[in-house]
Amino acid sequence: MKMKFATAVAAAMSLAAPAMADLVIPNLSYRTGPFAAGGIPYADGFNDYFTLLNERDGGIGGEKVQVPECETAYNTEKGVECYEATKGLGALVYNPLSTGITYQLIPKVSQDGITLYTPGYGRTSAANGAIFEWVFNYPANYWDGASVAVKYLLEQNGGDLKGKKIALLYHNSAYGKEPIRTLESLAAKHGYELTQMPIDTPGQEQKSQWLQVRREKPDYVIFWGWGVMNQVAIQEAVNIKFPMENFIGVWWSGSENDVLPAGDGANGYKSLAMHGTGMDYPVYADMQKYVVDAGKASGAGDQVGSVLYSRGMYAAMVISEAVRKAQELAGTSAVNAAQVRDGFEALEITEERMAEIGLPNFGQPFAASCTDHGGPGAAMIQQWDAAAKEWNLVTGFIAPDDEVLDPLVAEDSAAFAAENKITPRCN
Amino acid sequence: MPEQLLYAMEVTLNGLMAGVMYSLVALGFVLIFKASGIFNYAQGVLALFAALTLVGLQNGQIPFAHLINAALGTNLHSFGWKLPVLVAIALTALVMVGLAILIEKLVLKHLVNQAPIILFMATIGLAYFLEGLGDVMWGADIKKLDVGLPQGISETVESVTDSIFGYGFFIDNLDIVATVVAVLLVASLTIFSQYSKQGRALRAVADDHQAALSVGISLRFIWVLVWSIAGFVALVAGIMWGTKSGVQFSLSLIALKALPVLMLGGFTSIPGAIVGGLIIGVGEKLFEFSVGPMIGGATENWFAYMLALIFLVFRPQGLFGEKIIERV
Amino acid sequence: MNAMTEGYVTPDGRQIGPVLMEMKNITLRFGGVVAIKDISFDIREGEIRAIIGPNGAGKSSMLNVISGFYVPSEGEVWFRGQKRGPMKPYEVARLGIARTFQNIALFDGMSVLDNIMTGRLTMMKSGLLSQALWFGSAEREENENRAKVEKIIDFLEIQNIRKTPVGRLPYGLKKRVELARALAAEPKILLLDEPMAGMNVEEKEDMCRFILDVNDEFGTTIALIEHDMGVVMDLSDRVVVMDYGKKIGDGTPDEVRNNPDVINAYLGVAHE
Amino acid sequence: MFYREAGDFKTSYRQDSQTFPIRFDRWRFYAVLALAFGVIPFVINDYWANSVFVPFLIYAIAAIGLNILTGYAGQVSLGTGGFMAVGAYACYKLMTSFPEVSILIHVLLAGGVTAAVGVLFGLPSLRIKGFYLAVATLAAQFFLVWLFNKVPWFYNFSASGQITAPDRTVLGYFVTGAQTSATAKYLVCLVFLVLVALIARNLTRGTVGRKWMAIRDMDIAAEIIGVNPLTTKLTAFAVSSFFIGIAGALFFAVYLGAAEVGEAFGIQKSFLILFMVIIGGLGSIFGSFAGAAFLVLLPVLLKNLLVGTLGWPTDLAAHIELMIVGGLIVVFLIAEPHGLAQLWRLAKEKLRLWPFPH
Repeated sequence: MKMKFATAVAAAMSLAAPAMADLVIPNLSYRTGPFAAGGIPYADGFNDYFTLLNERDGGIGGEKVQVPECETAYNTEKGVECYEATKGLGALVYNPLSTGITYQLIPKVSQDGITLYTPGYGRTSAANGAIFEWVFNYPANYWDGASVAVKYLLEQNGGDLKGKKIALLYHNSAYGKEPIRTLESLAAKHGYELTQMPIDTPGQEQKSQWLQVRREKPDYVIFWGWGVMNQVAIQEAVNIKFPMENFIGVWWSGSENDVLPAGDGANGYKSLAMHGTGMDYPVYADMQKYVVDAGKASGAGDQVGSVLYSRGMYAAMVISEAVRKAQELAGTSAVNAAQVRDGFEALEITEERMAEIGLPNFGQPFAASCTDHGGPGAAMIQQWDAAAKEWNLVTGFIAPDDEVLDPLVAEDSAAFAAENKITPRCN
Repeated sequence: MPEQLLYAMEVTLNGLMAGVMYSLVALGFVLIFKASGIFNYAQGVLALFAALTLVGLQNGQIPFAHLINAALGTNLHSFGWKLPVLVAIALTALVMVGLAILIEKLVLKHLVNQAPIILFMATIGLAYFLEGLGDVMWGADIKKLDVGLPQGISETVESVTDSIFGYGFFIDNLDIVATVVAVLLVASLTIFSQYSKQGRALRAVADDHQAALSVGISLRFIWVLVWSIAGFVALVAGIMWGTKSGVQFSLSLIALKALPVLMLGGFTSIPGAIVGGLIIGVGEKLFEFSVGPMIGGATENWFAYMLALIFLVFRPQGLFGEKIIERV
Repeated sequence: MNAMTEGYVTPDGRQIGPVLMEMKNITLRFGGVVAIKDISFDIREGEIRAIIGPNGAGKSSMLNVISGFYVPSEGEVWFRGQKRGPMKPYEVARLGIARTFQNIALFDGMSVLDNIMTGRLTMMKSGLLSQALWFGSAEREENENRAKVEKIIDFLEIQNIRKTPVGRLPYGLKKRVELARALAAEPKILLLDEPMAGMNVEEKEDMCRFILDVNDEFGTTIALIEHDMGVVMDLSDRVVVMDYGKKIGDGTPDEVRNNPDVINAYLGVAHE
Repeated sequence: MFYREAGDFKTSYRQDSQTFPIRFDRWRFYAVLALAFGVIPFVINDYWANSVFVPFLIYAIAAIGLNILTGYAGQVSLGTGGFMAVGAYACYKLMTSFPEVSILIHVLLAGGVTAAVGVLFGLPSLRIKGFYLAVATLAAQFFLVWLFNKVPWFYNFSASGQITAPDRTVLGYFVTGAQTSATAKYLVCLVFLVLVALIARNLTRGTVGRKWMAIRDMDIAAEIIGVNPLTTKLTAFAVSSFFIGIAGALFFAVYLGAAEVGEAFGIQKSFLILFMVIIGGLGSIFGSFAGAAFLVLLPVLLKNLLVGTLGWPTDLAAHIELMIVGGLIVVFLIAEPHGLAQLWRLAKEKLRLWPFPH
């Protein structure tokens, strides 16, 4: 009896092993917990794109892609457990959609030799490939985002922000604190006045912060939120009648979920966008045919084309292109984790390629290199149209202020290198 | 009047309103603790569960759709109807009564006469269970709750204060509604407990368990009753908070805002819950307003607890408690 | 007052020592209620001193004053020739005053042995570190004190329940364990709060025997309160009688028995 | 058959007060130690270390710490997460300020710092009791988390406020950082756990333990027999926090490697450890082990069973997991309110009489 139980436990503890030839790309998702609302569409987009590749093309370069999903609930411990549980399956790349889990995994992936891909989140200074060999965060990171927002405001004000008041409303965590240094440096350069307003997680109660906004009347509010904080902030902004066009969220604060509850009041709210959104892409015809209609969609199917679904799909697209590149470099379709890393480093996404995939102008074209793991960092501004219930892009891609950012990245990554005794590569 | 003073007045007013919202949650705790001595940690999750059920019923969602789809390979989502608000609220209240009966039958009945910490622990287990159940029944995505409550700045208050002080105060319409609802709720609870047979039984049990039992009041009935009422209070709190922030996981965390209120007002006092809520609401908002900017902000979470802690150190019996005399 | 230092000899031939504790004009008030009104008496070394009175006479309050749990509103408590200032209850214990409780106050979650060992806590001085490592003074001290406690266990005939959690014991045994815990402290003065309350005749007899034996064997001074007059008269050397917070009699059992005020109080003659 | 006291005579008080007075228990204890030190280190891999063993060992330390305070001294605390954070940040500051000093000493010092903070937040326990105190300890929880999040000195002014453990070695083997082997992680945590458990056992069977339990069972009576409530409660807070601080330091430095205070040491952690203590059994060292094992293993097991074996969608599995854990807590409480330790004791009592039922 005891033996039987022990075997059963042992069997239960080890996930079913996949057929060895498959490409394994785990999806560390969160469909539960405080941030489920954002995690669900993202995970669905991620899964569906790989399902599409499998169904339509028979995988990548003839190799089927396996996407074992593991629930993290945005919790670092569960994230570590998921990493360890899926690593043994031959995982090629991780994308945990959590800055906390990313920090956790950076040392681990570097040791285990597995790529960590964190588009638009994670550790910003990982953009420095000379130090962070195994981490990639192109096309854009938080500091890029902060800089793009300020640059947009500069454009709006004829290139001069002197004497303007900008408030940063942020999630009081590692994630929310990311843009502070950038915004401070830019304040020094452009002469605007920066007010910081932290909001504790989960952020259901923001009255104090918005009363402060109402009193101090900043010209612009830049917003770094996630989860329920987003919609409460937008609702509160509507409540105090803050001009919505002067309220700009980061790309994690600009999904339909965030603005819909506030109804018409949210009209005009802006957010950063590092990729396109909506259903106007040819890829969705295939998606409908091979995935949704075939009953293979990851979620309920109602999220297709939404902002976060698109983001999940974008991440999957970049990963699949990197794998393709790796296959090309290695001359074999059954690539291993190290070869996939090389693929990431040699990856070049062009306009033509995106059009071929069925996602014309979906993201900005970029080319990675040994030192550059961060991409160009450009982003667009999108604006909410409450009547039509859709996001409209109001700018093209705006490039960040590298003159300010590069030294910050160099400084932070050098500190990491010193702490961990890493000698820069790429010489 | 100097600007800062006006601002402080505005913050105080908003603090009072926030306090009412905290009191709404605290009230559920007090009811159950008073009648059964149980510190019901699940009160926050009850509010989440009630709000989820309300939204689900209103939108004609099929409960357990995800589970059924996963098990049977079907593709069910919605009944395709929309229920009127009042019908949905009434049905949800019924569900909460059913839940109270189940909780009594499956959990509480078996834990009579256990130490308070064991009962507390059982409610934590219950909280886990209900959280999972709510998600399995209705899904974990974020849901918009709309029962037609007004939201946004009250123009009347703004224009009136503007004409008096030259500065228009911000008050949220939803907060005004919440205050009215809270007053109605407390009034009806008072009337219920004063004038109805069940209410008197409830008070009798709260005053003296043994004596109440000896005159033939059924403890089990009382527990079902009080959990039903607490479920209803949770529903009201869920509607208020859900309207404000949508219905999702974090709604259950409002329980944490109610705990300092309980410390201050006492676990057994309904007026304590109200006054405690107001003090906490005003205290934390004023502190964030005055001291917050100097020390980096986001102080509200801990300040509420510190305030309650310091208060208790100097007055261990709480706001309305009598002085404790220790006897041997 | 020559007896202050010399003491006296009891009818049965025991030598009673000088005054150990003296209560001088004690008054105790709770808010407006006067629980004890201007009471004075003394307790001598080696004697069994009883405080009796009907319910509500203020006996328990008096015991709490003696034990230091209540600080008198007026008056002084002298112990071993020194005036006792206001003290914390645990400081009083260190002076050598131990007590039992009317409603048993044992530690239900601990075994009989551990409960009795708590009586010796004031005598165990080993440091936290030594205890953490269970090395040196901690272990030595534990074993020495254990030996003393075992003597008391033998004396009170509770060897067989040593390791039983006290929560499981019957009432009479609990009272005995409580006595053991108080004795373990080797007190200068032992206070017993209604030691016979709620007992049947047999248990009462046992308890009487133990009280006399304790007094005899260890020479412990005992002060007890009790409302059952019969038992007390057989047991004690001198008796204080209280009624409505006032002292109405003080002396040997015989003297007290013949005191008209005491008779009135016990026969329920109306107060004017 | 083997499990009996009859014939197992004690000839000294020393023998009688030892940790495992019954011979069979002693053997089993040595067998478990032999397994833990002699076998597991050689077979453990990354998955087992990071998903099961290391979290179990660390949570067991924290649970023992909280059990001292709540189970033995009767002071319910919900500030465990905050105190673990103190341990973690103290360890981080020490590691980065004095890189030449051994990490083991840093962990112990981190425990010391936490003990001091614990005493500070224990002061109100003199005036506040029961659930009021439990709620009051939440003040510590929220305040400490806010402090470590807000004051950049604590996280060495890093951009995001994350702290990352630098590489450190013991006897030439890495015990922190990414290069640490599963075996090294496991052994470091195991050594600390064994030490903590022994110290806890020694304290609870002696004078201090009796004082704690006396305060727990009846504080007024304890005071009258000579227990100073101030020093006793504060000692409990200090010892408890010392252990919890060690757990926090290990949790950050050895297990996670990087941490963000609100996420790693939030209120959920406080509740989790309290659950462990109550499910395991209040006032029982063994219970702390059992509770930690139960709450670490159960979710991993359920997840692997539901997702890995049955192939359910992850979100459904996660929700059902919550229901099962919640349901089991309730079932356990109904079946045995005094926790796993009591179940174990009852089983042993049955076994002691076996095969003769009377």
